[in-house]
Amino acid sequence: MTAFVDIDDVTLIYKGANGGVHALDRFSVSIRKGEFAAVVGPSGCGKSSLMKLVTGLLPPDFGKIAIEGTTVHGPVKMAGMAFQNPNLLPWRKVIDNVLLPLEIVQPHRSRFRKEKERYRAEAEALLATVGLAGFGDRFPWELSGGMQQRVSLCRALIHQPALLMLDEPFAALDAFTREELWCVLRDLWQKIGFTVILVTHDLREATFLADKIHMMSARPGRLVLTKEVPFPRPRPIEVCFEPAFTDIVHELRAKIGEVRKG
Amino acid sequence: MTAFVDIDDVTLIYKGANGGVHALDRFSVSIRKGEFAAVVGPSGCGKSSLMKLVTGLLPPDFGKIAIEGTTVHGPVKMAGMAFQNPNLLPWRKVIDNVLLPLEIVQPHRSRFRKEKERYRAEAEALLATVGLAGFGDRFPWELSGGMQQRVSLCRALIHQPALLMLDEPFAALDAFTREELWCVLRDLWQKIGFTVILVTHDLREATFLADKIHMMSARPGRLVLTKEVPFPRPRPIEVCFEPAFTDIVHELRAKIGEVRKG
Amino acid sequence: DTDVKFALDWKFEGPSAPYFVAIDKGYYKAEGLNVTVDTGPGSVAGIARVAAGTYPLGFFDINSLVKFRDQNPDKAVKAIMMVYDKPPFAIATTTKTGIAKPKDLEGKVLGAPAADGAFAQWKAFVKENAIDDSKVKIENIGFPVREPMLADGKVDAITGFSFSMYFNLLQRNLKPEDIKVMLMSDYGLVLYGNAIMVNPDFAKANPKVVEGFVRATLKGVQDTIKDPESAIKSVMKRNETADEKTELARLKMALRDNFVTPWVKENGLGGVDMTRLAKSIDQIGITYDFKVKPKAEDVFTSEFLPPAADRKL
Amino acid sequence: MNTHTIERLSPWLFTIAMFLIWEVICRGFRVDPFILPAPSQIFVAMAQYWWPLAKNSFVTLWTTLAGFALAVVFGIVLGIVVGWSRTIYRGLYPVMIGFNSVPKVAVVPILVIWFGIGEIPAILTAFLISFFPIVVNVATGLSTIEPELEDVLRALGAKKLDIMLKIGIPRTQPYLFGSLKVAITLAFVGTVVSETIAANAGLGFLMVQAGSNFQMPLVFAGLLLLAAEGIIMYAIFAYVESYFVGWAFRSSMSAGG
Amino acid sequence: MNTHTIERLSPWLFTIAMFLIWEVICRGFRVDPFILPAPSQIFVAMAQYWWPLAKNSFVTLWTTLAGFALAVVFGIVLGIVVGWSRTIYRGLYPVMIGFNSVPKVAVVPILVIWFGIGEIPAILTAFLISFFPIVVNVATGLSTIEPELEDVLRALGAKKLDIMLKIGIPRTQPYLFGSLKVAITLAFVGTVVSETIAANAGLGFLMVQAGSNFQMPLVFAGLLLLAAEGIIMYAIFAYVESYFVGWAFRSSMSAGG
Ligand SMILES: Nc1ncnc2c1ncn2[C@@H]1O[C@H](COP(=O)(O)OP(=O)(O)OP(=O)(O)O)[C@@H](O)[C@H]1O
Ligand SMILES: Nc1ncnc2c1ncn2[C@@H]1O[C@H](COP(=O)(O)OP(=O)(O)OP(=O)(O)O)[C@@H](O)[C@H]1O
Ligand SMILES: [Mg+2]
Ligand SMILES: [Mg+2]
Repeated sequence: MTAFVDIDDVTLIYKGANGGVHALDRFSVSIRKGEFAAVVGPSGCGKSSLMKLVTGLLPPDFGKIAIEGTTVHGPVKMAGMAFQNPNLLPWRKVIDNVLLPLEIVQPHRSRFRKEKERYRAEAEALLATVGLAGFGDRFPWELSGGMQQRVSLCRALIHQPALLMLDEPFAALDAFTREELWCVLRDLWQKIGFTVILVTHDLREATFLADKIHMMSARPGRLVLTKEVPFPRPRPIEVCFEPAFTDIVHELRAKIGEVRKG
Repeated sequence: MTAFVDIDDVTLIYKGANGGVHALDRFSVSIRKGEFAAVVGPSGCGKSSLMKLVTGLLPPDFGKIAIEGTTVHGPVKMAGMAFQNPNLLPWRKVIDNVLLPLEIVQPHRSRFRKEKERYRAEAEALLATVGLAGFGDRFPWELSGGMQQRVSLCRALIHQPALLMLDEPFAALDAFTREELWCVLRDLWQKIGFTVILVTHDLREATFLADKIHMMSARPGRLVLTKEVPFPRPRPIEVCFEPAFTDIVHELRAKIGEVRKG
Repeated sequence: DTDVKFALDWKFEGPSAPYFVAIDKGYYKAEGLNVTVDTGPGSVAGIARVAAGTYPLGFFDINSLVKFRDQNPDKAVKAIMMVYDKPPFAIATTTKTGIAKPKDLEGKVLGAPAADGAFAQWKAFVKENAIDDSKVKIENIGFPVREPMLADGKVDAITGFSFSMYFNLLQRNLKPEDIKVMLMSDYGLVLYGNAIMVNPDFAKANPKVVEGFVRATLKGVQDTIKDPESAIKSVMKRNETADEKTELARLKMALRDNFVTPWVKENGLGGVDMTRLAKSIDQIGITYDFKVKPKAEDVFTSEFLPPAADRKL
Repeated sequence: MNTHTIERLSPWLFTIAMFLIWEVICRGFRVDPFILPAPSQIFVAMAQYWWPLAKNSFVTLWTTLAGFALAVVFGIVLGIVVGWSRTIYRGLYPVMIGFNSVPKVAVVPILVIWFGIGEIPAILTAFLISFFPIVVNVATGLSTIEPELEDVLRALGAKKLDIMLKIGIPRTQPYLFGSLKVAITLAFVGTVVSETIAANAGLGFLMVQAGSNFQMPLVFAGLLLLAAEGIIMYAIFAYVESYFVGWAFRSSMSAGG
Repeated sequence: MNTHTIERLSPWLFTIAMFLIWEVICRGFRVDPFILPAPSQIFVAMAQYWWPLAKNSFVTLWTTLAGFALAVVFGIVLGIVVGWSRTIYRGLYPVMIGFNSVPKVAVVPILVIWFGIGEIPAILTAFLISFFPIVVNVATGLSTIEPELEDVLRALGAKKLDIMLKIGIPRTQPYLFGSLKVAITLAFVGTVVSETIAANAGLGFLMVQAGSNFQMPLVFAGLLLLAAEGIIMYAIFAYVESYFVGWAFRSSMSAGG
């Protein structure tokens, strides 16, 4: 089977007034359609940059990125992205922030006016699944950090994109809310079958959710390891307490420790 | 000994166009001088609001807050605060962002012009301790999320405030960088002896660093538990692997789980 | 009826009475014309409007027309009826400055708006009166500040239209006996004043209309001269903010100084003495460098005037 | 009297204070009424000539509003165009600056020749004089979009125009409203300038006529009415603004809300 | 020719294109030269009268710059004051709007009486006409400070003035520069208006004189020089701006940088 997302020997160098930053170095990964991939690595290694490369927000300096066989030149249309910062638009209410993709992406765009009510209901329902029922009519700056992050997650999901890019989507959440949302995400993925790339610092999160975990070295980010997660699907949350799970987490942890020093 | 920070029966209600939000409810905690206090609780329970109350950025609706015996009316001057968002000023280079408090807070303010070189060197050194050596001359938006958060931490520390308020300062960092910074913070605290209030979702972080852990209920935030951490000082990082440590973490975890549902 | 738009050089004031009289008494109507009168921003911009055809007919300074014709020889705008046989160009001063005759201006400060039609004749005035103009300090002061600066003594004399300056100074609480207005025509200037002008294309296409307009206007002038008191009513109807007493006095002053000169009493209204006109063009040459000096025939034609008998007072 | 009341009353207090100071200066320094009439004299003239003033004010108001409406539409569109392309920005800006450095009095005669005297040159002058501040603020707003917010839309495959309309314009709204305040004052100036040169009605016409008769209190009555019309328009904007851009005035220091 | 070259050349291309179109319109429609002279005629006049034009341009330039400098200082200070207090904001804004709705021609006579004719009224007129856009954008910038950024300074115990200077002004810089571009054009207009009424030098003086002799090409030569001076000032700002506010033009759509 051919790759859905094919990152092929990609190098990225940021130019800056004070010298360039070599962010990614000959990074290659390929992701199957419907796969749940996780990317882990030390802070500043180029994970967020990788996300921007895949969605076409940035062009690579070398190498190429292809989605469904077509090389990416400029922003792709099938992706939903939750950025590391919530980046909510302060002049829009929470619900309008969540609805934003529907105003842009076809076929919703042309229907949006007519079926506004239905879309609103959908958005409210989605907000409710992340524990934000009743917050739709507030402005983003009336929400706590973790709540904003959840809104941003809803915005990435609302149009059911074929490719879901999540950049540390649960970083600002407490352990329980986080685990709840793991399950929400797991169920959605199971139901709809989109392809997911998840950046995270939480190794348990990566291990619980992902099919494959890709580990990056410190800047410039190189691929140092790809770990297949063997647990069968659907995975209940209890899998986290199995020894095999803890072993994987510890193995990854040890590896990162190595990589950081090296 | 009297409390350094005395939060006495504080209630906070945000007024909004769509009804008020009851953020804190009769919350009381008192913190000794030189104490390291941690606050944990579910997302949206009012932790960030509590930080703003203590530094006087917000006035409570009921109850009162006193620092060193004086009731807080308006922003206090002795605090250093790292907000949940890095909130770096985009028109200032990283180093100038770090230097900002010195341009405001006395006695540095009046010395700033004259001793600019010395202060710059200090700031560079501080940046180096958080792993950002050489990034001083870049702009904040040239940094990754985790790097920005570290800059924000430096900004809170640079003027060696008597009261250090940290709102999830390590949320965007990978496990190793995080643990490294735990140690940096621990050593600084040990050396200078300021009072710290740390908001975090990471129970291991709270247990490793804090003298006391205060747990809040879901919104409206109430105090549900105060847990004294018994490990002696100075604590080596290895303390995290002791069974007693894990027990405390599990105990807290179980309690949060209860609280969230209730 | 033929619609005819007629442009004045300035606002609706006492001296614009003749046209309104002609309207109100139906003289234009009798010629089959439906005349509308518009205010204007001064002769310079106004002549351009007639030349461009925005207005077929207008009432402007013939001396400006001479310059316009010099700059635009192919635009054959012509005056067809002289109204101010003597121009209102004047120098005003107050008695306390001690200026009694033009020569006294030496050593004094003269305030003059750069765009002023009277100031445009300054050099001719200087020459005719043998003034040493290196001894006169000239300040460019705009219309709004002209009279106030004279009244405040910031300048010793000002140039402008006699019937504007005089009444503006009166308004500034100067007494009539304190104001001295020297009409340049009384001191050697042979220039003509304002005349009715026509767009050449319009004149060619509608000679009857132009003739009718002139005829009716002449009747308006005659009536105004006979009965200024009732003529002023026609102005007041159209300028709600004016003061009737002032406007009447202004009209009477214009009639005395500009409309009804000895030459007009003798030869009738509307016409010109072509030799004097030619001389006046020479006089303009003192103040202005001609490219190709227009001839008297280039700026005035009597072809639309009714016979002299109809133009008698 | 609490802060809120003071705030509500402050426009009136400032206005009254200004008139009082003006009156006192005029009387104290015996300022010549032909230079600067005292407010009391102006109000007398206003009462005396209320009808011509009212009539002409109305003409000025509607021509200004027509010109201003044109300026808003054109200014926003041009702002978007200028914000769109660096080439257009760099090419058009100097030309616009040059055009705006020229007093519009110079343009009115050209308009008069083409459109005759009356309302059309006034409307066009109001338009020509007032669109530039709008263009500048819209273009600035568009070119300072935070790339972080921009990326949110780009990641959805949004077109440039989408980004401009969904992010550029909303986030620059406070400045857009600011520029409208500047633009409306300029529009009034433009109308009046045109009316003084080429009109048979309007406050500009009335003021020149009064000025040429040296009825300075009446001239100043016209000026005050002009100011009043500007303020009324401002009040309307302020109302609309508070509705649209409340989100921007969150700061504790915000004076806008 | 790559994009960069096109960008660099675009101001020239646009200017040349404009002159060409102008020339073609004048010739094609046989526009009367006393209405709108063709550029070729204007350049002839410019060559012929280069010395008076140069001399008077210089006078206009320096008086404008003096007035503009006043306006910048005063505008920023007043912007801060207005941004400071809601009471002042609400009280002063209407008065300022009213004042700015009034054509400055009406103010010049007052200035002339108090300061005599010459440069001072010109400087003051330039100042009076141009400070308002600066005030508006500074005040808007201050009142839309994000509370999150404000809190960073408040948490340090910073005074309001600190917050204004360290956050308010820097973050509104792009708009401040925008307002300077609007203000400089107004300053030129102000100077010229004052010069036409009361000066013995300057482009305004020269243009009235030329106008009263029907030398329209010379009048337009003056207008073109005025435009050129405006553009030179703009070029200077654009340079300073790119140095100061590069941070704001990070967007891929940015036309400013
Ligand atoms: N816009 C930019 N301009 C210049 N350099 C940049 C830019 N964005 C990121 N970088 C640099 O690229 C490197 C990788 O950044 P990136 O944001 O991809 O890291 P990350 O892996 O997401 O880190 P974190 O976990 O802290 O979010 C960093 O060293 C950063 O300094
Ligand atoms: N400016 C505001 N206006 C109105 N409501 C607010 C505002 N800030 C916070 N709130 C509300 O107050 C509650 C507590 O917010 P707070 O930011 O203190 O939560 P938190 O404990 O820090 O959460 P998190 O862990 O997600 O950061 C939330 O429900 C939020 O909606
Ligand atoms: Mg990142
Ligand atoms: Mg928080």
